Amino acid sequence: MNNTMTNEIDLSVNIGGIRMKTPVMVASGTFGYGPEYADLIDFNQLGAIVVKGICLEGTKGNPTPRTVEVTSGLINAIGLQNPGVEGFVRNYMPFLRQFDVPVIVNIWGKTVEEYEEVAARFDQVEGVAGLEVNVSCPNIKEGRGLFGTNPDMFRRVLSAVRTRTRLTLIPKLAPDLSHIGSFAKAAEECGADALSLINSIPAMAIDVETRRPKLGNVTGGLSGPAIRPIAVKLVWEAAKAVKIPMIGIGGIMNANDALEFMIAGASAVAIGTANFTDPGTAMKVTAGIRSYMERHSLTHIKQVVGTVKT
Amino acid sequence: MNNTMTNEIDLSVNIGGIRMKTPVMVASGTFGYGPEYADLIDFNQLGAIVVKGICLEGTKGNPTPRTVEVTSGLINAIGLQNPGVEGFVRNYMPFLRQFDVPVIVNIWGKTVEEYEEVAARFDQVEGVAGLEVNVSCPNIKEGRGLFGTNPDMFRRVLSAVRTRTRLTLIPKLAPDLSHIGSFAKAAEECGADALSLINSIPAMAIDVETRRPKLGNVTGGLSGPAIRPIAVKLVWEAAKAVKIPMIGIGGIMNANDALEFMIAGASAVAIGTANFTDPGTAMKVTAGIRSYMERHSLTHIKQVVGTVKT
Amino acid sequence: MQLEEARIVQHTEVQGGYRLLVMDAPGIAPQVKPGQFVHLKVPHLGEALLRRPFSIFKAGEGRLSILYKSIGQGTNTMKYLQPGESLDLIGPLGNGFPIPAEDTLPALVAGGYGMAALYLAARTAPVRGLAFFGGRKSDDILCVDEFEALGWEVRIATDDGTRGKKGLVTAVLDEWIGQKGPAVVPEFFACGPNPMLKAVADRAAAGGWKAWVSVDRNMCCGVGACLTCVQKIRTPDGGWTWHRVCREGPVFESREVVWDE
Amino acid sequence: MQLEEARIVQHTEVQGGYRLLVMDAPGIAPQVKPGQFVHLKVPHLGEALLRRPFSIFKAGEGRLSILYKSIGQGTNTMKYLQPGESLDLIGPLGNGFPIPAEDTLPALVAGGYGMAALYLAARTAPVRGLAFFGGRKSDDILCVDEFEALGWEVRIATDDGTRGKKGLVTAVLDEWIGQKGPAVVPEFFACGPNPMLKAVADRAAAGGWKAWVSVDRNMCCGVGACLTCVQKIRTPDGGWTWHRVCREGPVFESREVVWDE
Ligand SMILES: Cc1cc2nc3c(=O)[nH]c(=O)nc-3n(C[C@H](O)[C@H](O)[C@H](O)COP(=O)(O)OP(=O)(O)OC[C@H]3O[C@@H](n4cnc5c(N)ncnc54)[C@H](O)[C@@H]3O)c2cc1C
Ligand SMILES: Cc1cc2nc3c(=O)[nH]c(=O)nc-3n(C[C@H](O)[C@H](O)[C@H](O)COP(=O)(O)OP(=O)(O)OC[C@H]3O[C@@H](n4cnc5c(N)ncnc54)[C@H](O)[C@@H]3O)c2cc1C
Ligand SMILES: Cc1cc2nc3c(=O)[nH]c(=O)nc-3n(C[C@H](O)[C@H](O)[C@H](O)COP(=O)(O)O)c2cc1C
Ligand SMILES: Cc1cc2nc3c(=O)[nH]c(=O)nc-3n(C[C@H](O)[C@H](O)[C@H](O)COP(=O)(O)O)c2cc1C
Ligand code: FES
Ligand code: FES
Repeated sequence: MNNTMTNEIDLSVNIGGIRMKTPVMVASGTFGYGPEYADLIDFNQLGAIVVKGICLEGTKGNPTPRTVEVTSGLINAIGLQNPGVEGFVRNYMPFLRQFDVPVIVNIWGKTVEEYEEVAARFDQVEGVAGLEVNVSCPNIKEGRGLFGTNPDMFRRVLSAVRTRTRLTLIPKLAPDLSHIGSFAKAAEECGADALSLINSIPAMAIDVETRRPKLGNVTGGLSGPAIRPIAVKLVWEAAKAVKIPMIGIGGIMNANDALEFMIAGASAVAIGTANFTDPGTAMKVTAGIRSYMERHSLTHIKQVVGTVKT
Repeated sequence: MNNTMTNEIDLSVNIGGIRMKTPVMVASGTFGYGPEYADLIDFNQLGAIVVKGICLEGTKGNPTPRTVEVTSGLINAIGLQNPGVEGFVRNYMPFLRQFDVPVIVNIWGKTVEEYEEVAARFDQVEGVAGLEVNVSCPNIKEGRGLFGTNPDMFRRVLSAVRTRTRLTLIPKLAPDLSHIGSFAKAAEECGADALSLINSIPAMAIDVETRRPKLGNVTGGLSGPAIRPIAVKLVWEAAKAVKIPMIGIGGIMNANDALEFMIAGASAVAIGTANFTDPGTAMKVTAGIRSYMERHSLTHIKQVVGTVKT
Repeated sequence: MQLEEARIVQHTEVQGGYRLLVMDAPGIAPQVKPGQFVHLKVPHLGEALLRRPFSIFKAGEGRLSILYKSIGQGTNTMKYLQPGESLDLIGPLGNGFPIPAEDTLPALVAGGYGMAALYLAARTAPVRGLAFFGGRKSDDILCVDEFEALGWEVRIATDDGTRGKKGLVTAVLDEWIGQKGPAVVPEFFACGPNPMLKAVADRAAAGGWKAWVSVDRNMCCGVGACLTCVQKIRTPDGGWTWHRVCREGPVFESREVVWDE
Repeated sequence: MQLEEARIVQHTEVQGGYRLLVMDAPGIAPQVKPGQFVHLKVPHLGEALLRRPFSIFKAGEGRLSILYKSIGQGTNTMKYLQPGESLDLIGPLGNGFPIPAEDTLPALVAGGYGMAALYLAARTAPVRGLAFFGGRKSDDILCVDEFEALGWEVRIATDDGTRGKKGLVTAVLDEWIGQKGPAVVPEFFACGPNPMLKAVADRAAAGGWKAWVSVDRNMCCGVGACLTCVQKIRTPDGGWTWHRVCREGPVFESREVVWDE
């Protein structure tokens, strides 16, 4: 497109081959499979929609209670309840294809083979732009302990998935890694097109009166503004290690928060928990980024990304 | 003592040989070396005082700004400014010896030898009850990257320190460990008498207007209520791995928060950031624990520790 | 379902910590069905992020009201809301109660604020029946006059006996079930604590009657996206599946519900 | 230094967003020296944890007052404080200003709320001198009458020229320095933004005079425990060491200060 006037603001980004109108996406697990928010907001104004984690055959997830509110955050232990690849494609893809917005499917499995199989199936599905590979869910044993924090398994699962799909591949990293740079680098080497970080952080809350955990699953993942400074740090670390674009996630409530991630090195951001507070957050963040750029006389969002002066 | 009446509430704990009147301590770096809070609270009502991290020769620490307030938390990058062993012993120990409260010295070094040397020096100092070995400071390269998160170095430094002191040895673990249980176990095997967890979590904040980090040191450590659910989870994990007592730290603002840690498995707790909000927090927490026990007809604090029903 | 900035027009204490909040909500109000709820963003809630769900008590002429009790951080903060302030709502949400079947006598069963969820059902029911109200003490028994004004016969029980019969609401319910002739086929509409709902479900199952129960579950998104509020619901094959209380509920036919939590 | 629950007795807007908060604080008030401050816990601050430091504007008869400007989350929340509410204070904190030396003419230099830190110094100074007030616009020039009533000659500059001379406070200061006879030996007492303090320090150094500057640094504990508020201070050996603004400061003799940040 060479008709962009120089004093127009261009928010479009290219995340590993997926072209988005705005760098502001919605995060997996906080936006369902789409229909839930369709009455409330205009999907065409989103950068991308990342749907809730899908595995091969689907699963019922964890017992209740599944979420608990904590100081400036939320702990969730949904347990990746999902209808499986077939159920998702049949029930939700026709709906999602109506919109002019990239759909990224968050995928997971209990074995390397299951990850591969899920990736292979989606490779054939019309309307899917990319796969976010969840190797970091704090709520299933296999998610984090096995694939997300063990460097060998991490490489194995990503390499395997890479061979089975031409879709944009976006590993989603675990947040409790003391050396996130090495995982980011490994992902890049395995052929990842972009990275998502962070997932919610392992956490726990106990009802002191009953002495029972507040979640059916005992532990869960902390999300929301409480984790933002931790997430910004990890994005900044990872940005130093790789060239592929990053999607910054973690406690973004407004445009300033999003800009913090982008200045630290994220090319896009995803809104998670804030959707529960205000389903219109993504649009407000896009508008806020636009006015920030106006105020700072910036014309392209690239002039923001990774510009932190350290 | 066998004159304790059965319906009296006994809050005393023994943390690796240190006897405390209450399980509520104050955390390193948030209570200076003592004199700072002497006008405001009665030290004799504290379980123990853990002083700011001390290294062999002292250091000037990081440039300013050194702390920044974030959502439900604080990021600090003090950089372990301290007067060194001699300076501390000369300037502060006479003052601290006046009180009937155990003094625990938080120690660190840049090499295994420095850790050893500091430990050996304190072994001779009257009035020091224990050493909290800081291998987890997010604000100096050596603290975390080298000793806190590398299993081999972690064992080396703890074994070395153990050979040089008979004082109660309390390693303070890094919080961004995906397998904290194995570090806790390693510490126990190296002869640790107790464990402290957690230290502040690596974090970062950026001023989006200037695009500069909000801290002179670029990154720092997040503390305060934002991190509490993460800390409770780590304490619960570590409790499953070891038999030695644990000191739970992270965002404790009131008695309920403290009880959450204790029910998860901590034998004592330490108040950090909350001292800045209210220097009387530790006493209020002790009082709150007492009334909780009354309400639940518990007579000894041991009846609380590790009783989470999972 | 829509997002709406509602304007508070009235905010008054009813009794014993229960408050009535009336809002101008011309978008949401006309869409409301009995038993639906709104998801309300409490302003100035500091470190608490989530919205709070409240049954729609009344709706009409562009206005909505809710009746709430202060029990925690959110509802305590709500006390300070002033007429003129705006409130961010999502609603109406949930499926709501069905219209009572022909040839049945509707029987409402409410515990505490449960009556708020039942008022619109009471107003729109083609036949007036009985309303059973339970609570801990007399302060928990609300708006009896209003139900009576609609033509309902109200029977009351309180745990401490300060109003009506002493005991659980099931005491007055059982009394009536024992007295009523066999020709009277009740259809229950219940809202209250889950143990009360189960007790009503048991009565209905024993008598072979229908009971519609509005389940109370902690919510997060309120619209079906997060899978927090799930309830086990029987499937035809003898198994179960999760339904979202905020989307497929909050009202379920009681025989569908697996009461194991 | 002590912890005290102070009771608000008056809270009024002075002008342009500056507010005066008067409290009953019988414990702290009698201990106050000019230039000290209190560390105030703002109630209902939600997800913000830290106290905020404010210079003690006036102290006497068991009362304390501060003069503050709303610039962020804490000071905006403070606007809603009502007489009768309690406020948790730690104070008095810091070293405060020394008494002007004999044979000098005290010259106060204030930027914005800086005059609040100087009022008690003005009241207790053995000799009345001049007070130079600077601000962005006329709204930032406060309490001129009160300084004049104490016998001080006030000279004013504003960035936009809406009150006094147009320009920085150093403009009126330099004017006076140029005019005053050589027999007049000024001693400066300054509080305001750090660049202003440095400008005053430069004048003092050039003339060979003393300047006492009250440094503004973000604070955390306020009592010396956390090492947040440190300032580089020269050591006799030509090096430097950190001093804590909250404990060894906020007032430093300007030649001691290393102005590199
Ligand atoms: C469909 C539905 C309709 C409701 N209608 C009404 C009504 O008409 N009037 C009324 O007074 N209350 C009603 N409630 C309950 C009301 O939502 C809670 O009282 C309120 O959320 C408590 O919030 P809090 O911050 O004061 O309590 P806290 O205990 O501080 O809240 C902590 C968290 O738990 C959740 N929570 C606490 N109690 C409940 C509960 N009983 N149900 C669901 N979530 C809870 C909160 O939403 C919040 O996320 C309804 C609940 C549901 C699910
Ligand atoms: C010794 C001393 C005396 C002061 N006296 C006065 C006074 O008399 N009147 C007055 O209006 N202000 C005074 N200030 C400044 C006052 O503390 C800040 O305006 C206030 O902290 C801003 O808080 P906020 O939450 O509104 O701002 P925010 O910007 O939201 O605060 C965020 C954080 O930054 C800190 N902060 C922001 N600005 C300043 C600042 N200028 N100085 C120190 N910390 C800051 C806050 O304490 C808080 O921790 C003084 C500061 C110091 C250090
Ligand atoms: C209720 C809930 C469900 C989630 N489900 C998933 C999921 O299925 N897959 C995934 O990769 N991340 C999932 N996440 C993590 C989010 O996508 C996001 O990484 C995390 O919440 C941090 O962002 P936030 O602080 O903005 O919420 C979930 C988060 C929440 C709160
Ligand atoms: C300003 C500040 C300085 C700290 N200095 C030290 C230190 O010197 N050594 C150490 O082991 N921990 C240090 N800590 C970490 C605390 O002891 C504690 O582990 C952490 O803050 C989490 O607890 P909290 O959330 O209650 O503050 C410091 C924390 C803060 C906020
Ligand atoms: S509350 Fe999110 S699905 Fe019901
Ligand atoms: S603010 Fe803590 S040392 Fe000064």
